[in-house]
Amino acid sequence: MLSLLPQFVVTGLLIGSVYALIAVSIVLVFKATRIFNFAVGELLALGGYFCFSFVVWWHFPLWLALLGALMMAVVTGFLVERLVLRPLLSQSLLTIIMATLALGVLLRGLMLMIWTGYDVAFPKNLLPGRTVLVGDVAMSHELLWAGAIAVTSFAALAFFFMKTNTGLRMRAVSEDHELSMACGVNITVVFAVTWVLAVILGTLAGFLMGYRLSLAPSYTPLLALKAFPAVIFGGLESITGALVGGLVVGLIEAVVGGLIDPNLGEISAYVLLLIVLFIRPEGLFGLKRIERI
Amino acid sequence: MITILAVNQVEVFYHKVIQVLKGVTLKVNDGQVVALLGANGAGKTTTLKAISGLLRAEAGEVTEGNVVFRDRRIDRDLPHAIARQGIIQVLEGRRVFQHLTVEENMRVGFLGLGGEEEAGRILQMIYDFFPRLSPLKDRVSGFLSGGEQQMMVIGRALMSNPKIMLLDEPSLGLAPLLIDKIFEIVHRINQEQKTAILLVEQNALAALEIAHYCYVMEDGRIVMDGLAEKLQHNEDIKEFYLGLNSVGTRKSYREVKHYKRRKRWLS
Amino acid sequence: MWRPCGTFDDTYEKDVTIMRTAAQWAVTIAGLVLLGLLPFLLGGGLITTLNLIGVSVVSIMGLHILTGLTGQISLGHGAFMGVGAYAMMMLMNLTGFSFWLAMPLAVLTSGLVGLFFGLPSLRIKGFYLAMATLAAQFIIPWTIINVRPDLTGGTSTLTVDAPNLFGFAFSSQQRIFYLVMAFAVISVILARNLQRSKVGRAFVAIRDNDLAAEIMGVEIFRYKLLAFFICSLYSGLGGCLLAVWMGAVNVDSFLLHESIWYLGMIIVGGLGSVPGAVFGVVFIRFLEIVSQSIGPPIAGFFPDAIGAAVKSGISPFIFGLVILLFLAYEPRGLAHRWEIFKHFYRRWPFSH
Amino acid sequence: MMSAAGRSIGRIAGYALLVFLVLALVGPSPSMADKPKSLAVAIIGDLTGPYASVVGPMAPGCEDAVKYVNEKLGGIDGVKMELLVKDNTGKAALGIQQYEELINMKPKPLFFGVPHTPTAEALREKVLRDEAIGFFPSSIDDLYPQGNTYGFYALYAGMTATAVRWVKDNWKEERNPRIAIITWDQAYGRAPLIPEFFDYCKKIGVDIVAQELFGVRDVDLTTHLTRIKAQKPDWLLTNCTGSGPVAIMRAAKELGMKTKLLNTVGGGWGTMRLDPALFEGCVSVLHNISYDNETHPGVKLVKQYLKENNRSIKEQTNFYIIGWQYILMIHKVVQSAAAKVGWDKLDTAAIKAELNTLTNWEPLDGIVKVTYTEKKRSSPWLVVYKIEGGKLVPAGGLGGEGKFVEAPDMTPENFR
Amino acid sequence: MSSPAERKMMVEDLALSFGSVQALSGICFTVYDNEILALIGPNGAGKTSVLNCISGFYRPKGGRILFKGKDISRLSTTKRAQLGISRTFQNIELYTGLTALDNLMASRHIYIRYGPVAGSLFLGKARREEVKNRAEVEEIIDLLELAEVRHKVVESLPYGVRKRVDLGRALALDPQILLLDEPMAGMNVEEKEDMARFILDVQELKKIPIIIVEHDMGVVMDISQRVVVLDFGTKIAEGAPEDIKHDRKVIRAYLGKQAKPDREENEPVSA
Repeated sequence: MLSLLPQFVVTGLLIGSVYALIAVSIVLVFKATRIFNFAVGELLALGGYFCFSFVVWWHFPLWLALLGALMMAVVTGFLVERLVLRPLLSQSLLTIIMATLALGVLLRGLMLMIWTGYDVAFPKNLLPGRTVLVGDVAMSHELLWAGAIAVTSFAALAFFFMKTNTGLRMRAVSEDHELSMACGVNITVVFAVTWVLAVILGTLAGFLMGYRLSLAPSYTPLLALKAFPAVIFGGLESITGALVGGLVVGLIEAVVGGLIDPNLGEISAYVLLLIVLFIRPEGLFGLKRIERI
Repeated sequence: MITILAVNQVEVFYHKVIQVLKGVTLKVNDGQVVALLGANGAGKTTTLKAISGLLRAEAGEVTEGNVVFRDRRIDRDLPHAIARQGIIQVLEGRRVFQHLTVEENMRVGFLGLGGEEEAGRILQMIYDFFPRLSPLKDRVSGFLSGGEQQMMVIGRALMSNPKIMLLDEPSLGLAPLLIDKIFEIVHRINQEQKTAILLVEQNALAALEIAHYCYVMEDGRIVMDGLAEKLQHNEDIKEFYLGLNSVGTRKSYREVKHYKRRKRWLS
Repeated sequence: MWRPCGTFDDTYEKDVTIMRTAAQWAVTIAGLVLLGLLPFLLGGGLITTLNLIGVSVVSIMGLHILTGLTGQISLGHGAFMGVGAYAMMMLMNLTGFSFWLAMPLAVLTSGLVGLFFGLPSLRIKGFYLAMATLAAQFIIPWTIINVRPDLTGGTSTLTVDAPNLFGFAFSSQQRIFYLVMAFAVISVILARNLQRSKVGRAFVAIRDNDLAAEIMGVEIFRYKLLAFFICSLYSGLGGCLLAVWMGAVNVDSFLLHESIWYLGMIIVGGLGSVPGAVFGVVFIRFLEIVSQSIGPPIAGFFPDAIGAAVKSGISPFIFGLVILLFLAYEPRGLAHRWEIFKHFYRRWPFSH
Repeated sequence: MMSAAGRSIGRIAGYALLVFLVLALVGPSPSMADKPKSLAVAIIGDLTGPYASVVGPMAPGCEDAVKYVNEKLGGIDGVKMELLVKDNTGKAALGIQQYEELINMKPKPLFFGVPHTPTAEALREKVLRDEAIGFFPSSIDDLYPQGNTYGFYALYAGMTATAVRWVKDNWKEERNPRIAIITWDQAYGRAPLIPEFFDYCKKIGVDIVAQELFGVRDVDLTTHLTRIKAQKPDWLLTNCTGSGPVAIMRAAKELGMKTKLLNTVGGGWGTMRLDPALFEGCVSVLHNISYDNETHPGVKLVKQYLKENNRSIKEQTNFYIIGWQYILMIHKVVQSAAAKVGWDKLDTAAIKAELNTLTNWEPLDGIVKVTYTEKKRSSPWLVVYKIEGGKLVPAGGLGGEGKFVEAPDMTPENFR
Repeated sequence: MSSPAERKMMVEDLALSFGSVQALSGICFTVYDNEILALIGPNGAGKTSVLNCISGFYRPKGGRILFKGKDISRLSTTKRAQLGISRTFQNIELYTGLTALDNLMASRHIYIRYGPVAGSLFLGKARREEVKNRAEVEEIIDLLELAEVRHKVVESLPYGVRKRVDLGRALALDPQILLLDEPMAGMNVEEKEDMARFILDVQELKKIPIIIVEHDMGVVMDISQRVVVLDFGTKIAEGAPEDIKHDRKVIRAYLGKQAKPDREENEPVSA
């Protein structure tokens, strides 16, 4: 089995890049608003379904369909922030967590109503290319595209954060709400932008996974469960951490699953998570805070 | 002299229960430095937050009175809207965005008025004010020394071309030489940029040296005010800081006890 | 505090008593009698639901102590129930132990497993701890399915024999009702007592201000672990009763979804209150059933073409929507509403 | 922000809604006469949960078949059939609640179709206790130790054995065919993995070279297939359905494998439609005639009902036909039992007697074929199909093009 | 002024740092039995840090703290609480979800002896222990006039009352030494007078030393016997209130460097 290691590493990293997209989506929201978004799975499935509808129902060309889905993501992100989270802004943390869970259930109902509980699949060869063989290592075009789109998204995100004013303000808000307000930053706008960005990342992940596999309200949202350990590995407050965490989860899942037992691969990320929590509770890239009274 | 900022009989409650300001009235004239002195917990910071709108973020609200800036009532505006009108508060305790670089910190303060060119111009001006910051501009600000952070924080406030700057204890926790430096710069900003400054300070004498006018607060009220030159030589100020209340005389806290007890028995 | 106007205490002994007046005793006893008669008054479907509510009440007392009182978020509650259920089933099937012997051992097992997964609370809290319990939520079912499928049945459903007390077999829902309700009432009383004891105060102290609690002499880590242990005892008992209620165990009943809704129950009920936790259970369990049964009629209003689609999604949609609205309008939970009601009742008919 | 008044109105409305919902729970129940007005038939199954795309179509199948029975056949001897559908969203606990609710109705439904494995397993002793009859599509060996449970089709091990036998029948090379098993890690998926099946493979000369399990909700099987690929199998064999076969074939394709899949009920229309090209050349062992057999009168009839009732293409699956089979089977046995003992004496025993003697029964011109005996309450009749050009066409071999063949007996030792 | 036997606590050469920031260095002072010692200094001088070191919340980098002659610097916070070191907090760190009574009872934690099982049953022993400790707590409730708010959840209490509950909670620990962190902050004169009276009453009744950190000089001057002044993490003065009032260093620390008394001295200023 050891001869298969290169294959597992490559597949793990490519799939991990999609997990990373989801993890970054969670971290973005957490950094800016301190809310852990448990609805991320449903939001990404919704994004996948939007893509699906544009492609299969209305026969848009792919680029237009993606654009359309991203527009829908913008609308969704905005609505979620405005209708669900802003009214609860001053409530306790658990109440808000509960709200994201309830939002998830509601979205699942909505998806069942619009797209029913049956699986749907994208037409194949929507994206060009085919499986590439490098020696014994096979890389499917779905996975290569997933990796490419994930990397592009991270680059775009990095550019957005480092080079644009809005990105800068988002970074400022994620550090200190009060100070940002004092500096004239409109934090409600920043919150809305954060949610929109998070949903956009989710939509991309939903499309990539949906295209690679298929979509159903019952299992697509569960992809988010892969991102939770990734987020904690990286530390809840680090985007770089989430990125690395996603790759690590993909990698460990594939390697442990491949070399030992695929079933063990499923939970290996969580076992590792427990170990990380024991050794370095703030995650690999997290911040240690000095508590004062 | 034109009054640009007027705080009129403002009362502030936190959580709708705790009253912090009990009718504060003060004004700042264009181009003036006004010092607001007082003991801890007197309500100085709350006064600044009532002006800048930051109160809301901590469940505080102005229940009575109003704040008027250039003939426009602003106490119902949101913090960012107030900042855009030219009122910038510099928070107490050298609050920096630790993970941003010095220049990024400054840019957060830039509100986008006048575009990139204007941003460059102001940045240059700030580096002129604080030559020490210029070589540090790409440094992550969490690693700066206290004095550098304070300079950066004041610089950040200048980025929005403020009409009035609300400075909250700029000397807090700084070494004396640096305190001198900071006050010199605050003075220069006022002189060269014609920015009005409302200065909250514990370091009373240093503040009075650069201030035109001064208010003294105690227990949510203004208890004394006057031209800075006059107050500077006022023995009361010293006494105030050492605990002998300038307003009337009062019993020792030790004696109060017996009086209170008796009162309770009688009632 | 239940007492009406005009009842005062003259000793501290009396002040720690819950039942103060004859009327309270009368109401309580009448309530218990009515509870005992319910199986004769209600249909089987409703009794089944009430039984599930009873099972959930037992289980939620654990989460009430861990999350409601001690403030440690647990996303692994369902898995700890699973430990109890599976341990009991295996003890009964392998060793032939009766329910009355297997159940306490299973509960203890669950407690110890909970204790183990509580260890990270030494160094972490908040979301990080929630994630550690999430790990438990994945690792425990995985262990059940994969480690010894020959004993646990893996993903298959294994049957559990009906418990038998002096020849009285709890074999139908009407009979299980008495078993479940007895445990539910006892659990509620024990949890309520624990809450007002030294231990309960230490728990709340940790929740509200762990730093101050530490400085005031509370051994934080010990008490966090104790909370995990007690929580898992209750959830283990809940799991055992769930197995009896279903007459079977299946790992499907102990997955993340269950854990999340247990958390939902105490949030909707109002954190930190025993009545709140009970109300939360009743609310969510009924909402589950109601959203299931009103879905199809609502879908009936739509034209056939989309009616079918609406039917498939209406239940979760209503479920999520009701919870969201509830959180928006009653963020402090049902317990808060209950307090207001009691306040009103105590002063009735005089409003102050 | 809402005004205080609006808020309190909203709150009152909320509570009113809740009270209404609770009241809606307690509905009236019908009473019973000698010859009942109607016969209640229940389904409790996962119609919107994780198994929805598989078993969901059973509900519309039943609905349409009930319509057919009531309108075209005049009910059962004049007694109309009434369908009670409960969606347990794939949660056994909810299924139990729904079962107890149904079984306590008066008159209680005698028949329970339960297309959800964990629920079915949890119910198998309850139906015996309550003297009801359970029809479980999950033909898992240990569902049948007691007497009140029936399967719609052969044991899964029998189905996979038929598939394996088909491979051997068409095998041209000297060496034994190499088969890799990859299947769901739950009771249904694991059902073929019993000693009887492995013994059978050994007996006929087929090598099982790999055995991988994956979760129902797991749609990414690259790792599993990489491991399988290393064993160079000639065929893949699975007993999963819904998204499972798709996930297997996607992963195989991603890894550049050309190996084809042997499937059982999951290889039907419902699964294939997700990605027909992916399944080209794959083999399915089904218990019903394919929808692609355009000339078959039974297929024509159900297709007509699908169309008339605006059913979506997603519902055109074998579970839609199972819905029909369920209803028609009840129609058949209740009618003959009532004729023998009379409606007033009609009970479970009488119905069971009819079911246990059902032999080579072929409803709708043989769209399925059913034989039950007292000891074997799963019907052994199967058809082998191959997927060609996106259609299920009869596969050669096993003595019959598109004809029913009998599955090898895979009944476990202890149940014989 | 006092014989060594009366020394209750000695802080020796205490040093503390956060990362590279030196928060405290070389702090030395002694607390004598039955005295009120005030710890004053401008904002950020390190007063609260000293209290945090004593109660064990911060681990000092250097120096020792002796309590009744025993080095406690390595002990856990819980152990220190059991030795009788009790404190209040600057920003009122109460258990917001408990009633005032339960907040005080929670402080009796180390004295109440029964376990979780007895607690769940709440019979016999647990009940006796509760009642016994309740009596102790009621004394404090009486002393601090908290009877009316006994059964109110502290979250809903006004600020001044919560400050009093905070003091009550510190007293319920039956302290051997009491640390008060800004007990008067944010109070009006009347409330301050009340609080001063409570502090004096406590000292009179319990006969224990009290360290008080306070900004209101009036209070400090009136109720404390001795004053220690900190500035920039070092001790700059120590003595009786009257002497402190006229100490140049103290005046300078409070008024800023340009204070007139300094000009005459021409002391060089270090950066």
